[in-house]
Amino acid sequence: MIKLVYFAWVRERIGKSQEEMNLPENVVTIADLIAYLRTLDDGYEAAFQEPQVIRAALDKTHSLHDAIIGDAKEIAFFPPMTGG
Amino acid sequence: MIKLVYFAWVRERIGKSQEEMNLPENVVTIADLIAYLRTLDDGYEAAFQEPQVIRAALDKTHSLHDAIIGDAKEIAFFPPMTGG
Amino acid sequence: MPNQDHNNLAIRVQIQAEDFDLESEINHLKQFGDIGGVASFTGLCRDEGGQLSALELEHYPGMAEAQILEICHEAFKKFDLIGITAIHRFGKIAPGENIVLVVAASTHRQAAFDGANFVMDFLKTDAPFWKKEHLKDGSSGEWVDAKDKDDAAKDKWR
Amino acid sequence: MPNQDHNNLAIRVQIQAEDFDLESEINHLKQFGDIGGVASFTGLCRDEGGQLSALELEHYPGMAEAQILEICHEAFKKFDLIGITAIHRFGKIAPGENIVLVVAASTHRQAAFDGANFVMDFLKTDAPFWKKEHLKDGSSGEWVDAKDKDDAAKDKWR
Repeated sequence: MIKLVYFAWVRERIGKSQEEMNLPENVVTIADLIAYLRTLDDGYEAAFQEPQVIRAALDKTHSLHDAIIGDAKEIAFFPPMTGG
Repeated sequence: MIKLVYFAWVRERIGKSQEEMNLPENVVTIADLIAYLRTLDDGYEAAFQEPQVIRAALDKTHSLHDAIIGDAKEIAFFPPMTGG
Repeated sequence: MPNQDHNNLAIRVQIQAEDFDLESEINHLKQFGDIGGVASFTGLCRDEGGQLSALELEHYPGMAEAQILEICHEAFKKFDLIGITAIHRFGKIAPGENIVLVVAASTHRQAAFDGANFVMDFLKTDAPFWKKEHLKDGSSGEWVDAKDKDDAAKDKWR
Repeated sequence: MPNQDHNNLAIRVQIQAEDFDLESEINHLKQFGDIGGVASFTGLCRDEGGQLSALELEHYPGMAEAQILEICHEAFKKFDLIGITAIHRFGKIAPGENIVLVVAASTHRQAAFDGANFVMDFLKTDAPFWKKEHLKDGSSGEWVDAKDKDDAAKDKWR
């Protein structure tokens, strides 16, 4: 089980701020996970329709889409940041 | 008559903060005035012994030593500034 | 490296809903050394031509603190700093209110300026915060888009 | 060009013996526009290893105000600023006390940083102020020497 957390319009489009999930065996990288999530329903598809703009973090550390999920406990997806 | 004003160690070495003076006719530039003042007494000589480090202002505007005094009402002499 | 294991931190990072007080943050930094200069930056909520009723700031708890702390550590490595404080607010913030504060103290002025400027540049693009606009007509407006110039601003530190 | 002919000045220059209050200076600037960022620099009297009892700041009345005002106008021409305030104290100032304050407000953060940094760089070398050290042993120490690096600091604005 891995924890998925979503922020800003990613959260709004998916319709929840977090969930726990068992990942299929063929999901190895963050890109794999995004592709998998898009198959689940229209909300995920709307959130990830432009995967190149989505930022991801593994256990609260910025990570590229080709990063291997490995034994991370938490994966976050969010749009580019606009703080400050 | 022109007003001369002195600051910081220039003031201390000359021993006064300001004075009024009639300039000799051959004093045309600030450099001429410095050369003239050095002849007056040891205080002026001590203040202006390294004329290249002395800054000058004509009517409260920074001026180079070759500037012509003209009809300026006030000339200031001081060391390089150390505010801020 | 600044001391992070004691109560007296030379790096102070706060993520909070409440406003902050610049004067007391500067005073906090004075305990860490013989400070010659303090540079600060305060980011405020603009009113965008009077249409905006508030910005809503969402953040990623835990990661926001960790990211800003890391940026402050980078600033300490890069510049001759005595102390640095970064405070970022979350929740609803009205036009004219404070959003973010960075204060950097040093013996010398340029390091203080550079420290505050560096932390702001990286905080903008790397700290997990997102702004949503709430409009005066009662509608919930758009999520604020990230700006290319914010990414470009980091180039000056390379 | 900022308005200089009314009571509400977008440029405010003060030469004073009294201390200043950063918070109220920032609030002063908020009246001039839709401010997104405020950068400030506070210069303090260092204690120089505990030997210093005070710095005495001498200035050239009239010229000090005029010079700093001119520097602020230059900053307005160079950067996209909404308002700028510069306050320089004179007289005896003890270690830990404030000497100088520059605050620059803008729509955008880099202009605010640049405005404050620019004014400080030129104020250092062009504004007629001189510092004399008073030592804890009761003696009157040396006049502080001007630093080459202060002249060099201006080069970055060319």
